[in-house]
Amino acid sequence: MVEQTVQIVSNQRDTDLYFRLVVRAPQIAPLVQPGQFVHLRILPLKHALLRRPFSIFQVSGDTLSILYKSVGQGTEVLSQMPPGDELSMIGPLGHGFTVPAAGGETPLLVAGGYGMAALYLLAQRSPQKGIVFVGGRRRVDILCEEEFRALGWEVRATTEDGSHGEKGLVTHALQTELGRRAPGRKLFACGPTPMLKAVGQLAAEFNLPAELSLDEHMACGIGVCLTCVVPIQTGDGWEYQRTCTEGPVFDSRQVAWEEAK
Amino acid sequence: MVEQTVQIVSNQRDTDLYFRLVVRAPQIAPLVQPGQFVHLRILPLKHALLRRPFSIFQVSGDTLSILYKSVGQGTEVLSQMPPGDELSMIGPLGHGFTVPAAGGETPLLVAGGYGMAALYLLAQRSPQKGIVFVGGRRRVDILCEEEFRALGWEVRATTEDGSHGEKGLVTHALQTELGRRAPGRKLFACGPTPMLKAVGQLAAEFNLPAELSLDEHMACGIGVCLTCVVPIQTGDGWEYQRTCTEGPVFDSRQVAWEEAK
Amino acid sequence: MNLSVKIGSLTLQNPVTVASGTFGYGAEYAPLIDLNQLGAVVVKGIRLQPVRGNRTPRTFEVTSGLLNAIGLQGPGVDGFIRKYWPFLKELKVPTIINIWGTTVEEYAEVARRFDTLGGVGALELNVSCPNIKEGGAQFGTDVKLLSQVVAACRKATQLPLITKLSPNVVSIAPYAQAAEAAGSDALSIMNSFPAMAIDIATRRPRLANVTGGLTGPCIKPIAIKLVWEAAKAVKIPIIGMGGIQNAADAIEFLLAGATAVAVGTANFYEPQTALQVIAGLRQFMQQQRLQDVRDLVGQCR
Amino acid sequence: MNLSVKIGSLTLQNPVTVASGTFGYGAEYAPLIDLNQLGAVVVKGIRLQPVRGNRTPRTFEVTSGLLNAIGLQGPGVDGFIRKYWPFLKELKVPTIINIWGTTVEEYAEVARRFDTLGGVGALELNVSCPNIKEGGAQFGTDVKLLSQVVAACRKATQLPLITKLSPNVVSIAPYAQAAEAAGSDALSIMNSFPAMAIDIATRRPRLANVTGGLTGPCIKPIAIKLVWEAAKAVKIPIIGMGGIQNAADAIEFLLAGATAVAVGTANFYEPQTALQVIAGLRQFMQQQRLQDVRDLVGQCR
Ligand SMILES: Cc1cc2nc3c(=O)[nH]c(=O)nc-3n(C[C@H](O)[C@H](O)[C@H](O)COP(=O)(O)OP(=O)(O)OC[C@H]3O[C@@H](n4cnc5c(N)ncnc54)[C@H](O)[C@@H]3O)c2cc1C
Ligand SMILES: Cc1cc2nc3c(=O)[nH]c(=O)nc-3n(C[C@H](O)[C@H](O)[C@H](O)COP(=O)(O)OP(=O)(O)OC[C@H]3O[C@@H](n4cnc5c(N)ncnc54)[C@H](O)[C@@H]3O)c2cc1C
Ligand SMILES: Cc1cc2nc3c(=O)[nH]c(=O)nc-3n(C[C@H](O)[C@H](O)[C@H](O)COP(=O)(O)O)c2cc1C
Ligand SMILES: Cc1cc2nc3c(=O)[nH]c(=O)nc-3n(C[C@H](O)[C@H](O)[C@H](O)COP(=O)(O)O)c2cc1C
Ligand code: FES
Ligand code: FES
Repeated sequence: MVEQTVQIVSNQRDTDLYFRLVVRAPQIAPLVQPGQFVHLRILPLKHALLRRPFSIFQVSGDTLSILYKSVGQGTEVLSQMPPGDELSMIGPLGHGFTVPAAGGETPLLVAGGYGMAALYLLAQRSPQKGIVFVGGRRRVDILCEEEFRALGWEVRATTEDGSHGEKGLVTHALQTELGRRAPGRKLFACGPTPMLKAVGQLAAEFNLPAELSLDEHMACGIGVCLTCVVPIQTGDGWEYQRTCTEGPVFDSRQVAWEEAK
Repeated sequence: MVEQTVQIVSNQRDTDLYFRLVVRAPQIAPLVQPGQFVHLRILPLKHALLRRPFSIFQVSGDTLSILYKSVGQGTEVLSQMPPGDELSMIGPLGHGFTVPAAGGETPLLVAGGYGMAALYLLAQRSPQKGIVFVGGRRRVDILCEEEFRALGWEVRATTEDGSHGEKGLVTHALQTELGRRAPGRKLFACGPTPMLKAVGQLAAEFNLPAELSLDEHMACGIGVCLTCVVPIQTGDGWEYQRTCTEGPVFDSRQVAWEEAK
Repeated sequence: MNLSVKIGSLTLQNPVTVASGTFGYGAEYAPLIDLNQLGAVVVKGIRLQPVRGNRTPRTFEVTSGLLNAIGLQGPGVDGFIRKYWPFLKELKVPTIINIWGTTVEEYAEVARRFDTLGGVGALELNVSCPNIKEGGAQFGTDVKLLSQVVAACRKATQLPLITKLSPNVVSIAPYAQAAEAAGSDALSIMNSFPAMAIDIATRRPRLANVTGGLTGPCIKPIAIKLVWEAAKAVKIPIIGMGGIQNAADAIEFLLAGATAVAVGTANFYEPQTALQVIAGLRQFMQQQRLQDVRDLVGQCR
Repeated sequence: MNLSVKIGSLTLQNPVTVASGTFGYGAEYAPLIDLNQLGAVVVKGIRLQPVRGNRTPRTFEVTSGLLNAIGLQGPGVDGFIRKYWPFLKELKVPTIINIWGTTVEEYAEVARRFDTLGGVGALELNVSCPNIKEGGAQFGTDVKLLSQVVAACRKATQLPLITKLSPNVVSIAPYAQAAEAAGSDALSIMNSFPAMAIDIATRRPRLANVTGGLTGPCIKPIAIKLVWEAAKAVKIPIIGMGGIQNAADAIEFLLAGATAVAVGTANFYEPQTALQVIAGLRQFMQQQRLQDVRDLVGQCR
């Protein structure tokens, strides 16, 4: 974990409201593990104080990139920042995915929208290739499909409006695949909470291991404020653990969703 | 008084920390009287809410300009705004200078620093020409000397460090001139409060009329908040009047400085 | 679509008013906005006699807010009636007059004067100005005094009475209930919050009055909570205020339990705010297919 | 140049500490800053037993501030001693432990436990957490209860006692004086301010706990005023906090009457803040040719 002022190398629109930001972050980039995130302070935001968390999408030498959607005041301001501008970055943060071992289980990745960003490094660093299930509402929500293919992964896209790939929910495509009951598989998922819950259920149903990357609001990002807690099963009951520290990736069997509301 | 979104036409450094901002303000520009001001909302300032007041420097067709010094958070952000960016402007505001009548008193203008900005329109619109006394700490604080000369006015510059014009305070040069006791003169001054007080004293000493443009902090700029009040002599005593509404220009005999502290 | 709401017997065409002391006597904003679009015009606090107000500096800009200690400068009842009433009484929307005094009797006397004037929309009792040595805040932080002031004014006038509560209390509920019990028709929540700033270069307070009242967006979460708590404690309507900058802020107050809102400090930097709030509120109601603005009041669950 | 100050019998190498609940148990920030540069490390509030804390959402970002209702999640005394004390006791700077309870007896018992632990710098009594149903704020808004809690802890420990006062009172002076009289060695001012925000889309409170505590730059002017008033009322030192982002903010607190300061919410967005404050304070003292930081304390006139 390092705090560093980073310079924007490029910051370009991907599709629709999605952008790719590349920064030079020589102290952070070499340390990154798949599924980890950075906590970004968008300096022009003056009356909105907090940093914003983003999964680390790609790493190359001393640069790293994120793939983000403009959804609010911070990401909107970020999307207008030109190359050369500076950001403050803390990273890499959190406990990421377990990289599949060669000859081990076949990884099935499941992503919704910008969830793809959290999975790229995992796909890239996994000696075992597998299938990526990617879903979104519309065509523009399907991100970096080709980049996963270029890694040698099979990609199955679904859109809710049928404008690209199969029509329907990504978890539906996953369910169909799991129905084949091929042995030795493991799920890795990142996306909106309802999708993660559905993946968790499928994992339980098909008795498969699954690692889920949760998306919780954060303040500090480094484990002190206790904003980002989720109920996690422990021996005899459950306790609140921190998405930013014990997570964002949790074993799906441990997440005690039902305690959260 | 009009509120208008205005576009920046140009925004360039003059000397040192002084900048000239030209905006297209078709609803405001035609209404301007010498000594009036605009109240500017610098939109990128998010956690600093208030507008900032600036004297209207020059008017040309549907544009107007201000001459400002970068002294704090608002003016610093303003100085970085490129042409095309927008500002919110309320103006023209306040009660300005009495434009000398043809054949009337000879105007002597006295300016400190950006005080020059408030006096340019007066010089331009006055049928009677006169002398401009302009002072500053250093050479860079002497603004738009040539522009006043181009209007046919005599300009006498003073700097405290002697780097330009006469060495000393502007009020010293004024005093020397007043010592000649030429008849039929009137003073018009804009600058820091200590300078205005000194001009007021000289006016009293030489029994001359003087109009002073005061620089008080403002919130609303249009007369409702009662931030900008100064003690003004009335028949039997004094009352607080508003720099933004009854001023910024007051008759020096009426300003009851001694009540202010 | 119905936007109108009632404050006691007074009907407002929409729930968006302005906050006392941030809108002068109405006339000042007339060149910039159409006053007849507002729910009501609320004027600066008036006592019996003219008031000179505090020394300067009187305001200071702080992070997302403003600190002020004007000291209730004003023309007194007679001066107000002479200078400002001729303009205000011609407006199509009601004028709410914010009044104060240094004694219970003075409050009542001012209320009586405005009762006999004719045409006043309502009186707002300012029992919570933090910037006045005598009078002001002490009436707002002592439940008994508060009851006395409200009761005395209640006797002195038939006009709708709005009590403007102080935020500077441990719990607002007893004050809200005391005002209701003493005959107040509505509450205004909140006045500015006692605060202070220091110039580290000169080591002097930023305000001549040393302390002042904090207003603007920085206090909104405090105001929302006070409105929420007061709304649970009383049946009379509440005018919510504190940092409103746009329709979303105003709707937040309505959901918390306010029947109407007031735009304050925002007038200083964006005179169009109140009109923008009205337009935004209409748009929100359209989007949410709401027929009546009252269906938003207190709907946060 | 002397930067050191005393809080009771405890000497801090400089007046810059961190605020409880914004710095975890110190260890979390160790990768980012050198803890041994601080005046003291202050840990999150601890009661006797482990505490699960409130449901989520627990924080919400507001204009120039943060709303929180964490609910004092924590490991309890034993958990703290087991998990965090081994790291903290090795620091060169003192650890101040923020404690709370739901009864006077629990406060005293927690104080006793830390007294016997050995090596603790001081205890900070949190009598002002707005986010706990039982315990917390009621001790801070009732002068008698406050006196009892402080007196009971005073009996239970020799450690320097710091009482963290609630800002949610009409006047802070009587509370400050009560804490002083009951044996507190110092005061911390202020805790977060009760506040609330509502999501207008869902009509639900932004926090699961409904209300929460407001912190950050938006509350600084309120905190400065409370420190100023408390400093006039007592002789014991005050640790000032509320929205400190830089050295200028910290100096403002010192001038208002604080002997030391704490950086809170700013840690979340800028972990270097406390170190920047120390550096900036040094620079300011150089520029102003000040030999001793104590010459700033209470110097606003
Ligand atoms: C571990 C993690 C990884 C993430 N990775 C990505 C990514 O790769 N790409 C991407 O586009 N987004 C990602 N997000 C979501 C991203 O953090 C939010 O979209 C972003 O914070 C929104 O900020 P804003 O200022 O634009 O929105 P606003 O709504 O203005 O933000 C207000 C507050 O809410 C928080 N917030 C709003 N939405 C979210 C959200 N979905 N999750 C967490 N906090 C939120 C903000 O951080 C801020 O504190 C991730 C979130 C987490 C927790
Ligand atoms: C009638 C009038 C005419 C003016 N004309 C000019 C001009 O032509 N050119 C020019 O450069 N400046 C002029 N000023 C001063 C100008 O308003 C301030 O320099 C400016 O407000 C500073 O803003 P800031 O955000 O950079 O400073 P900050 O110090 O960050 O501002 C903080 C607050 O203090 C106020 N403030 C700070 N300095 C002054 C000041 N000197 N006068 C009034 N308010 C101040 C700001 O408006 C703001 O509310 C004029 C002021 C008045 C009252
Ligand atoms: C400069 C100023 C003057 C004020 N004068 C009065 C007043 O005379 N009477 C009163 O009841 N409230 C007065 N207030 C308080 C406001 O009416 C309002 O309660 C407060 O500003 C909170 O709203 P805001 O945050 O939107 O400004 C004043 C506020 C400001 C900023
Ligand atoms: C997330 C959070 C948790 C907090 N937890 C505690 C706590 O456990 N005990 C306590 O006394 N104060 C707690 N506080 C209050 C802070 O210590 C401090 O008084 C307050 O945040 C004001 O300072 P700031 O504006 O710099 O944050 C907490 C504040 C925040 C933001
Ligand atoms: S975000 Fe602060 S503990 Fe996770
Ligand atoms: S600035 Fe508001 S009255 Fe002059």
